[in-house]
Amino acid sequence: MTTMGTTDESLRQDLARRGVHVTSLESLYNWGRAHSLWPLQFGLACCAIEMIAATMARHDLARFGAEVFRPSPRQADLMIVAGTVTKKMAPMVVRLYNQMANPKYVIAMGACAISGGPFREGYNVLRGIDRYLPVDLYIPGCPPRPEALLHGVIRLQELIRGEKLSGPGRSRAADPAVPGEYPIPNYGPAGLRPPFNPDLWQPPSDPDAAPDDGSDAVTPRETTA
Amino acid sequence: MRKLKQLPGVGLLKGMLVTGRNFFGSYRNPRRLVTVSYPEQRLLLPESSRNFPFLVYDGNDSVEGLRCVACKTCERECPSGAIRIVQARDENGRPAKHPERFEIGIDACMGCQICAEVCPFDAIKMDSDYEHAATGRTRPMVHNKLRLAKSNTYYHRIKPREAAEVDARLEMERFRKEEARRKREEAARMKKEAAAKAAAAKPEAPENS
Amino acid sequence: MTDPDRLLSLLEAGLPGSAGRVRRWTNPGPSGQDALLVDPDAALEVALFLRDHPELQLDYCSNVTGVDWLPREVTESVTTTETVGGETKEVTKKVTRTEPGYLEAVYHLYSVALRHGPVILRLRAAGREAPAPLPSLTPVWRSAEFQEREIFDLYGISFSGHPDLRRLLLWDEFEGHPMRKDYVAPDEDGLPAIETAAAKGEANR
Amino acid sequence: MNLTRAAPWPAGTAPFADPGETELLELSLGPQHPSTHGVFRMNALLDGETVVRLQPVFGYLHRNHEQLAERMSYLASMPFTDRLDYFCSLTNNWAYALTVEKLAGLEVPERAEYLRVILAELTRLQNHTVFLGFLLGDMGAWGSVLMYGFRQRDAVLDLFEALTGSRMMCDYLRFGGCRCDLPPGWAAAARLVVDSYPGFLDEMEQLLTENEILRARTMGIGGVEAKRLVNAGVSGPLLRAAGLSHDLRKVDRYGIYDRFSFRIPLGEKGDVYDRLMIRLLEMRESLNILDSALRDLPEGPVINPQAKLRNFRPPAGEAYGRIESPKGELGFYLISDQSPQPYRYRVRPPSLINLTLLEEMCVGAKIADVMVILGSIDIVLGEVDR
Repeated sequence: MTTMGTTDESLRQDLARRGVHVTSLESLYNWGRAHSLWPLQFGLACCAIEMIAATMARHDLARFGAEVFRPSPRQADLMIVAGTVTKKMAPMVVRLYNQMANPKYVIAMGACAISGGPFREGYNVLRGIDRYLPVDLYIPGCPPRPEALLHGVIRLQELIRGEKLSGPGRSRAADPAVPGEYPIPNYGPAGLRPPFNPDLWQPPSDPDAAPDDGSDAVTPRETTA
Repeated sequence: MRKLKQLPGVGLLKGMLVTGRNFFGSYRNPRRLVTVSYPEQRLLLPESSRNFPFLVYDGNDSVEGLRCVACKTCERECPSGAIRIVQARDENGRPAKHPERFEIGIDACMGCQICAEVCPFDAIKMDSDYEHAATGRTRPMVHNKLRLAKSNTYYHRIKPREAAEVDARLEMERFRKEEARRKREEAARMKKEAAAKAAAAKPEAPENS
Repeated sequence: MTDPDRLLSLLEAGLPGSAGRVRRWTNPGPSGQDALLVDPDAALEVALFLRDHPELQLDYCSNVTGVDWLPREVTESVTTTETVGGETKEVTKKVTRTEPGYLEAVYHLYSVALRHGPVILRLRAAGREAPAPLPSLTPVWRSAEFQEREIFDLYGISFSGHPDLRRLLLWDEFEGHPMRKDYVAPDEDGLPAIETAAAKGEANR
Repeated sequence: MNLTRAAPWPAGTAPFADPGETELLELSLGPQHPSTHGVFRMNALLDGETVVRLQPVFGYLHRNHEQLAERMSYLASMPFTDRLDYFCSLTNNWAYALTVEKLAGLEVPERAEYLRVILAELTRLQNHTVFLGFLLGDMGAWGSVLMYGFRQRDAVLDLFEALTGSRMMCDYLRFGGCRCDLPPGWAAAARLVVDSYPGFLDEMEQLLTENEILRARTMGIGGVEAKRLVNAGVSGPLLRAAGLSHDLRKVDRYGIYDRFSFRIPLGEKGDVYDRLMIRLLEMRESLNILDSALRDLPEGPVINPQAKLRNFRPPAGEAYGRIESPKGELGFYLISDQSPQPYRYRVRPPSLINLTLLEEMCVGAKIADVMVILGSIDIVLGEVDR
């Protein structure tokens, strides 16, 4: 089994067609994890309602094995930060993350969780949960449709299936150098102290710079002439 | 309603009946069979459905054909401050009527469609595409000009009724403008002719005197 | 029934001496919602009177809110008589003076029993300095309890007689009153990260 | 042998200390708790399981809505009102539009008034529908009722999306009317939804009203007499459950509500059971209103042609407007100084003020009932903290 990582892909597919399924321990493990994501039952604002809608009959998150919403962080392995994280709430969110067992994943759902969204100019709104927590997936939208959350969960499952458990580039949970807990910010006289976790996030050096200088490489100019 | 005149437990049974009807009904009754298996099946979104804005371009070139003239109305009116426009300048340094940079941060956009509502040129419209989940925050969450530009054909495909209205309106405007230009030219020509006639009738022009 | 003039005459009849302490405030806009400007010392008395008067029965305090009025420059023309060289004439001058700012609490009252309203009370604090005191109307209308706490939190009006005056929305360590017009939230991104729990080597849980 | 009462412990062998010597227990519920409906927190002081004191703690979703609104144009605040009570964006829109129209003296065309009534009543329907689900979830029936509610709610949200473009954040009303006219076929689709609702309500009533467990959990819990509710500013279904006929649709007759005939359901005791029933009955009345509004919907423009979209500057002055939102009395207070931004923008949140008497409702009840009482108040944190 340990050599399966080096088995070439075409041979594996060929065998699968003949009814012989060969897999590595790693991908079997990841396959199991990806299809039994237990999210933390934890909603902050508007996006939480769309998150609930995604678990309901029409969209049925259970089809992806992610319907077991656990009220206790100890039993959860996916935190969907759904809604505005205020400065008053942020320490609790970090504490909940710390209490979750490894391996754990964070989805920032909605504009507010990603960047503070439309409320980011305010005195009590955290400009993105990625200042304190390592976010695995961002789902923009205000709020994202339930399908967008499903799309995000599918993306996350792909990410988990592609994770390595050993060697360089291994997943965060398997890397002993990566902490499983992050410091909890404190209430200060005008906001949180520290305002961000410098290990996870740094303020952009030039906020006015074009965020996307190599943009042409991403989307080519369309000409059909 | 507050006093029950029945055996205890009957109310519970009635409730169970409802649950049972829902349970078994969800196998055959189309009213209770509502699940849409998302990646394979998709809900048919109504035409007005909106998520994030995009820029419309006419013709074949996604840069030259942009309807946007960089008037910055949407940038000023955007409630979440998600739009950033830098106006282009021509070779003489004068402001040109197209955007040099047009960026919409979809990490802050709340899809309220006010930009589309206030745009005087029908250049910015709302897309209904919602699959934007990404692992990064800076690059995938800021849509630049090239990513925002979508053809009028695309607009017609997602919103046929609205796009047809917009096209008719733009055509009308173009026609009116053309008409006005023609009239102006006509008037100028008439004036010129009248002046020429007057000059012919009065050969002793002032410069001679 | 809620015409301010009628209210004023009822007040004068029921509470002698209130004429000088309750004045009419005219709304310049088209909504026609005029208010009563109540002297803070008389506020509790007036509120009780309005609530219990059988003809008014303003038993429902719908909305309580604070307003921050910044100091503003007022330019007005003043006409004075001056004597210049034995000749008396009228001189009109433009005078600019600074009106001091103040904090205001606004109460919107309705009557559920008689179905009329709104009657609007405005209470003005003396200035904008930190403990801007005003009497609390929570003993009269319990609905003011959270709303006065919110005003205390966001505007810094301290309501005397409030049963539980604490910050409502922000945490206790917060300094300043962010709904004031001159509040500027410090830009935190430029700050160096100091006093992190990580720096002290403890991850509290 | 009497099974319901255990025989007393023999003297000197009681395993627990004397009940008189129990210690009071402080318990913090929330801000992360499955039944606090968001990030709400309560600090409870318990004597055994009985609540002695209970203090709500707010602010975990304080998003500076009012401050942001004072820094942006009147129009730009409209999408932010969607996010106050995120179940009822259209009634929030209406309350705000109504106040600005008072402030600026704008008239609304008749068709727009009808559309507003239709949308507000649909909003009330879907709000009360999910309310049932969440309240039952608080009682432990997590799942089925909520799922039935969301299934029915999706039908209404599809209507909202077809008209306004978004399921939850509609941003549809404009000062002086509505943003756009109905798309083709919308009225027929709405008629279908309205016609399917009584069947759903029948089912819900069969499921809930006679259920013995539900009755045991809800009857006689959380009741406060109407007079004190009025003094505490409580409004909406809570007030009507206590037997007081106070509905702004009848009291203020804003919009065109005087054209519709509907009844106001009233409760007897104001306990959780009454609050639940009031919502069920209110949905029936909303259906009546919808029925006649869809029938009488006139033709015409949907927005006042004098209304300006950009550079909107109302004359100096102030206005307070309120409507009967599904949660209670939703008010807006605006002061204009003729600039494009409001000088003061205030939301009178029914969810926050309805919580004023939460402690009185809960003291003496068991800790498990606190969640039920809180659920029956029907709060949304976006509106409580703003």
